[in-house]
Amino acid sequence: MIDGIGLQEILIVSTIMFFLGIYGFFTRKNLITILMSIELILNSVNINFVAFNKYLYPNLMQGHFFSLFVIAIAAAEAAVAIAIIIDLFRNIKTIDVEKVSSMKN
Amino acid sequence: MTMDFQYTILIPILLFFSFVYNILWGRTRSPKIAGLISTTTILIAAVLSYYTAYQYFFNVGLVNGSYEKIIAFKMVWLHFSDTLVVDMGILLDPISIMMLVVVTTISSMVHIYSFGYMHGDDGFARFYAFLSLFSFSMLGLVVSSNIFQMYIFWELVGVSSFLLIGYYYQKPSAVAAAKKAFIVTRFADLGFLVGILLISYVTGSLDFAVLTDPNGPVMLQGASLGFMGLSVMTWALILIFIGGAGKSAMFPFHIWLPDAMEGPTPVSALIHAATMVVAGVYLVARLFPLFHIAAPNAQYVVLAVGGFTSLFAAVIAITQIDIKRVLAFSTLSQLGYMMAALGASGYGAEEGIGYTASMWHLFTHAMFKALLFLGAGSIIHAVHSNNMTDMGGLRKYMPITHITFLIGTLAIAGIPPFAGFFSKDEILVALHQSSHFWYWVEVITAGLTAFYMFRLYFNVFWGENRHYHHKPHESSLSMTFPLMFLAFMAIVSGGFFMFDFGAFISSNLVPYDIHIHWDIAGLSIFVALIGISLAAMLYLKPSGISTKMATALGPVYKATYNKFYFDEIYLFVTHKIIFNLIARPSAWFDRHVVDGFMNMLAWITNFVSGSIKGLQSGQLQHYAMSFVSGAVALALFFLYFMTR
Amino acid sequence: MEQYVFYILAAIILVFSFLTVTSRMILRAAVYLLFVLIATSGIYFMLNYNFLAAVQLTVYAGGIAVLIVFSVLLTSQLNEKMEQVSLTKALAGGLIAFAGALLTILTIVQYNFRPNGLPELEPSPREIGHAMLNYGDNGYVLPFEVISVLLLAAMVGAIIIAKRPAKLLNEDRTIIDTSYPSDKNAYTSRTKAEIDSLLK
Amino acid sequence: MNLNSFLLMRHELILIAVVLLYLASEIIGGGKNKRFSLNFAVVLFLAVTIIGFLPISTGTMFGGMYQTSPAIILMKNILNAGAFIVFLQVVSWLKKEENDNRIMEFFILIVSTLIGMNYMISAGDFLMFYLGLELATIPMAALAAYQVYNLKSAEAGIKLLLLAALSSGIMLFGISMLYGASESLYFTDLIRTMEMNSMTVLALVFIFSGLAFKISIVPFHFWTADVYEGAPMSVTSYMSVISKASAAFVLMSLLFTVFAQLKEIWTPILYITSVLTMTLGNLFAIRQRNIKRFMAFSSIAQAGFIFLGIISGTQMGMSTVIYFLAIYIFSNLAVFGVAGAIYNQTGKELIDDYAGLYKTNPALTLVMTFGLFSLAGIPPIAGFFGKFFLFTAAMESGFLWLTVIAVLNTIISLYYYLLIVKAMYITPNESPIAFFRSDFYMKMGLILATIGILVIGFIGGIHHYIYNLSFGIL
Repeated sequence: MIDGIGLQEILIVSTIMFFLGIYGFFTRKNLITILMSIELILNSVNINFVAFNKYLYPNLMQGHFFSLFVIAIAAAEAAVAIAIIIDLFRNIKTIDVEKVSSMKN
Repeated sequence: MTMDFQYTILIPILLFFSFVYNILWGRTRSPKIAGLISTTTILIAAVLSYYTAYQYFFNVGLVNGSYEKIIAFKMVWLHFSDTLVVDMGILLDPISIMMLVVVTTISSMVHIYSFGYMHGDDGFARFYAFLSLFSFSMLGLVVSSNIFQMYIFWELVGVSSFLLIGYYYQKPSAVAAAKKAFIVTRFADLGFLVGILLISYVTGSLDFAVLTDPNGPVMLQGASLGFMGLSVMTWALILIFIGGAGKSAMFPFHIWLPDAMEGPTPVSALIHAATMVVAGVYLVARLFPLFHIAAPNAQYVVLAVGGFTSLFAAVIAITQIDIKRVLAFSTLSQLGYMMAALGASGYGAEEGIGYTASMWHLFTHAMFKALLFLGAGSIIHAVHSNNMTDMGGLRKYMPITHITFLIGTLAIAGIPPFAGFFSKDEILVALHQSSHFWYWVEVITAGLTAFYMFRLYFNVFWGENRHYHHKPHESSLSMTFPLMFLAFMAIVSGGFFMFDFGAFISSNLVPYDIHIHWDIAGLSIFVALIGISLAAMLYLKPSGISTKMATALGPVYKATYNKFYFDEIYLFVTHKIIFNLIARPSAWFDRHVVDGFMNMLAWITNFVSGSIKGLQSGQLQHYAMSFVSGAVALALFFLYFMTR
Repeated sequence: MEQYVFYILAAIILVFSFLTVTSRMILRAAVYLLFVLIATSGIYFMLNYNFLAAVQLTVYAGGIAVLIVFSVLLTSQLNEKMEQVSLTKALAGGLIAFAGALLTILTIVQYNFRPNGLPELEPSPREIGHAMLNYGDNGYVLPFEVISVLLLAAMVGAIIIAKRPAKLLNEDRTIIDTSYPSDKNAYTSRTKAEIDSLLK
Repeated sequence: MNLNSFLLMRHELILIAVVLLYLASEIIGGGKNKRFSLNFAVVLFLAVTIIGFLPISTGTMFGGMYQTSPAIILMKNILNAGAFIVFLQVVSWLKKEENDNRIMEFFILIVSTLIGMNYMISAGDFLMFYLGLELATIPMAALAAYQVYNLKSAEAGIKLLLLAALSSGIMLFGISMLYGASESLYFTDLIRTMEMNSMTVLALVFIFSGLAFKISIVPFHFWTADVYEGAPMSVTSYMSVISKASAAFVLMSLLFTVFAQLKEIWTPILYITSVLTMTLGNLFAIRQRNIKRFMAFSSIAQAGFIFLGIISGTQMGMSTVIYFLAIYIFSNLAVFGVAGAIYNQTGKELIDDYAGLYKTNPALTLVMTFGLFSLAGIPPIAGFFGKFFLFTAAMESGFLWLTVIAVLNTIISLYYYLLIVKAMYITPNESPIAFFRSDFYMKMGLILATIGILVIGFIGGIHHYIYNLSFGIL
């Protein structure tokens, strides 16, 4: 627990961060920056888990471990995503998300 | 006394094996063998059916004054829930046995006939395989012990009909017709399906034995639940009737039947005249107690749709020149009669005369309409054309076809002592009892029927002589034998043996006597004769033959010919008014509005589909926005509107 | 004292998160992200989850952020600014995100969380290691195994994408098509034809 | 914990062993011998599928993190069988020169996703559930991007990966709220402590949208068409059946266990999304020219039907969902098998290209027709029975209007399925796809799918068998 800081304050920070990430996902032009937005989203979820664990149910470490695994998955996701992005870049010389739209309707 | 009827399972099974054999190995053997196998199996099935009928009606006979419903075979098939179980079984009762006889008889004749008609065709084995499949499904349908089993066979019948209509798959029109038949009946079948769902929902059973028990609890269930002013049971039955209307080509689902004439003619005789199209009538008859007791409103719908279809189709038939299409519309009209009779019938031995009449007409109609179609096939085979305008004077070349066709025509026109007279008379009696409006509609239809059928007859066999490329000749024995047999049936299945259907088939399984009502019969004969004379005047060309014909037809023709001095007025009335003002517009309406409606539905769907394509923009971020806003909207809705 | 540290960390997180998703210089955005991740690990430290904070620093800040920076270097001109976001997109996206945030925050603020009040389990490396290899209640050996499969699969996946087909190995630059996607038909048909010729 | 109880996890363990064997064979053989690799992969997987059907006991392990029940095992076996058919159908494509040197990787990835799905189905807590879900998703994105020489493939991969990451991010947020509101992540605890309040409703909505994404429920479905179109044919086929079926199953069991207390919330959610999904899926399907895209929307529409069974909330409804999924898998595999065979042979994947196919390749046409008819729900093919049971289930629970809407939608769907049938049989074509012979594996794949379609419906016992499996849910 952090002295003088309630659970809700941490949660508000993480929620804002989460939706900033979502906003970034909506608006960024570049696939890599979209990937960054996803990292923000996952990071905020981690804060949620950790805070709940610490403030509400400190006798077990469920939230703590969940965050640990989310970090590992974020790494795996980022690796594959960057592989695909680079492949895309090699093929079409751009990673502008709006141009990656050859399939529609 | 109980009899063991288990052997009846063989009737459909045999045909199924014949189908499997022909579809797998038929092509590799000589086509003759394929045909022989199919024909043999259907003949065995026919013999078994006759034996069953004999056993059922004469050996088992009446128990406590009525016929029993016998479950000859039964196995559990599907479990819907712990209580609702669907069987696969065989139900024997008077109407299912009658249908067994009808289907196997007509099917045997068609099998034999096809030997000649389809001779030399590439797909001979395929054709017989499909015929076997069709007979199998149709027999499975008529013996179904529950409505779900019936639905499955119902659809199988639809599939085999699809295959047979589209048999000439090289012909685009044939394939289009097959597709149309398939879609339209599927459309109607969805109604059937929802009806079944509702029935199972309301009654918790799908068994015919339970559903049609007039004293059972089912009759009262669903009456309390209402929906838009009608009870749920009424809705269920109306929806089921929509399914029946689709198969039996009632207005407005009739549009597929005339097009279905693209199939080979024996197929038209079997499927689109005698067996499959009566499935709808059979379905209503199967559920008759339910219609009559639990949902009178639904029964009135049956009457109205049947009555209207019979008139509507008869009017259109006047304008057709393709002989198969004339027969197709006449089939519609006759099916309308059967439906109307069911709609008008009461429940009970004497009151249920409409029920008996409908089944009787189904029986006789199967005989004479198959005869007419096979005759038409024989003609087409000889002339190589479907058009009346290409024919004329054929009586000299094809005597057997001519005589048998005449018998069929007289039977459908309702002239005694041919079969159609008796059954149609009973239908009119039933209508007279229940509704005068529909009675008069059907009387007029009877006149129209006589008119257009004789128009066809005169045009083909009399009229002016054409010059044919090949001299038409009588068909081979394999084709004429079925004609003769069916002509015989068309004579005797009515009243010749003085057996009456009431002794076998009645709405509550209790036999009773049918009398001919000469007051009503007299009127219908008179109307029919008017129709015939009119046809004779217009189409029997005055070339010496007409005088012979006039003497042959006797005083009625003379009277009409002499009394109506004003020929011109007469022609004006018929041609200008009936043709141009009623018949042609009806035909136009049929082709453009009813058909068009179906097309419009497709068009609207397409249009809507096209107008929303922008949603799928290919933009990753739009997808994400839709995703998140969907989630947020759901959350918002359920947090602030649902729970408060 | 701790309170103020937290506020500072929170401010860093929020400001740099905002900058990460708005900065038009891509490398800068990556660096801002790095700050956010480091500040988050600061919060973990404050909560006394030292192991997690360390993982956050090494895997997240050290691994993923660096990976991102490398990919940025590979794919972008560094002095180039990204295009301005179109106003409609920014508005629509902002609105949706704002609505979502508002909704969630309201729910969180109104909700009455109930701590179970049990004594805290010391999140020492020893405890963590014990839980990681425990197969009973609150043991994490199974997820640990699954994540190893996942990492293996991700590795294979990344390799398979990075690895050009044998025939294309030396000529991979030749199938680059700059007309994508404005001339869609051209790109599909031409590429196919080119690949066919390459494969022969 | 002894070895016996460890073997409860047999399905997953075998699959992991298979991955390792694939990897070993790749390392030892260097992937040089193409024929050996393919035969090895397929035969090994056949063994896996068969072993899966051997009797096995059920229970929970790892302190409740892992659980099996007869229904779960059945579902795993269905998935195995479906995956096996995909394997059979993929061989002829992998044989192509363009895939040299990367055959085993394909199998490794696809089996990894299968492991993920199995764990997801068997999960007893949200951590395992989430890991399973990701294991089923991340390699899938790599598979979608597998054809690196095809530009659409990379686009499909990145769209899938990023959107899946977003969806799992949102789902994770939901899971974290659930954790905050109910103390535990174990399902058994959650069932006990779950109560309806704003936090859990929010969590439900977020978790639901994450899974709805996998099942392609409107409005979470947009990725489907693009990814299906861009991914290689076999991957699309795998995604459309195995991925979707497992996610649907998991959604169902989650709703009935963890969220059972929130039934009055999720019932309307399912109602709304189901109607939207059926209708929009159908409307979009009509205008598609590409077979993969077409099947994407068709599978979206089918997903809407699955909800009918879930929403009914009865044992009948739930057993029918499994039944329907099995039929759906076989039907889709029949269609995709034929489309894949044609694509491998000619590179064509537009519906217009299929015109006149009946004249040149009647057998393929027939299989395709069966598949499409089954999807359209035309009796007596299996698909009809699936739909019929779903309708009955919904009807019996009183969802009259939903059933009516569903029936109306089957009419629309009938129309567009017949468009393809029409193209194959009727539409004249001067240069139809020439006759060709498929290889042994492809033939087996198509035959198995066809048998599935024709047999599952007619053998009434199958549905009853599923019905009688104890769910541990009701």
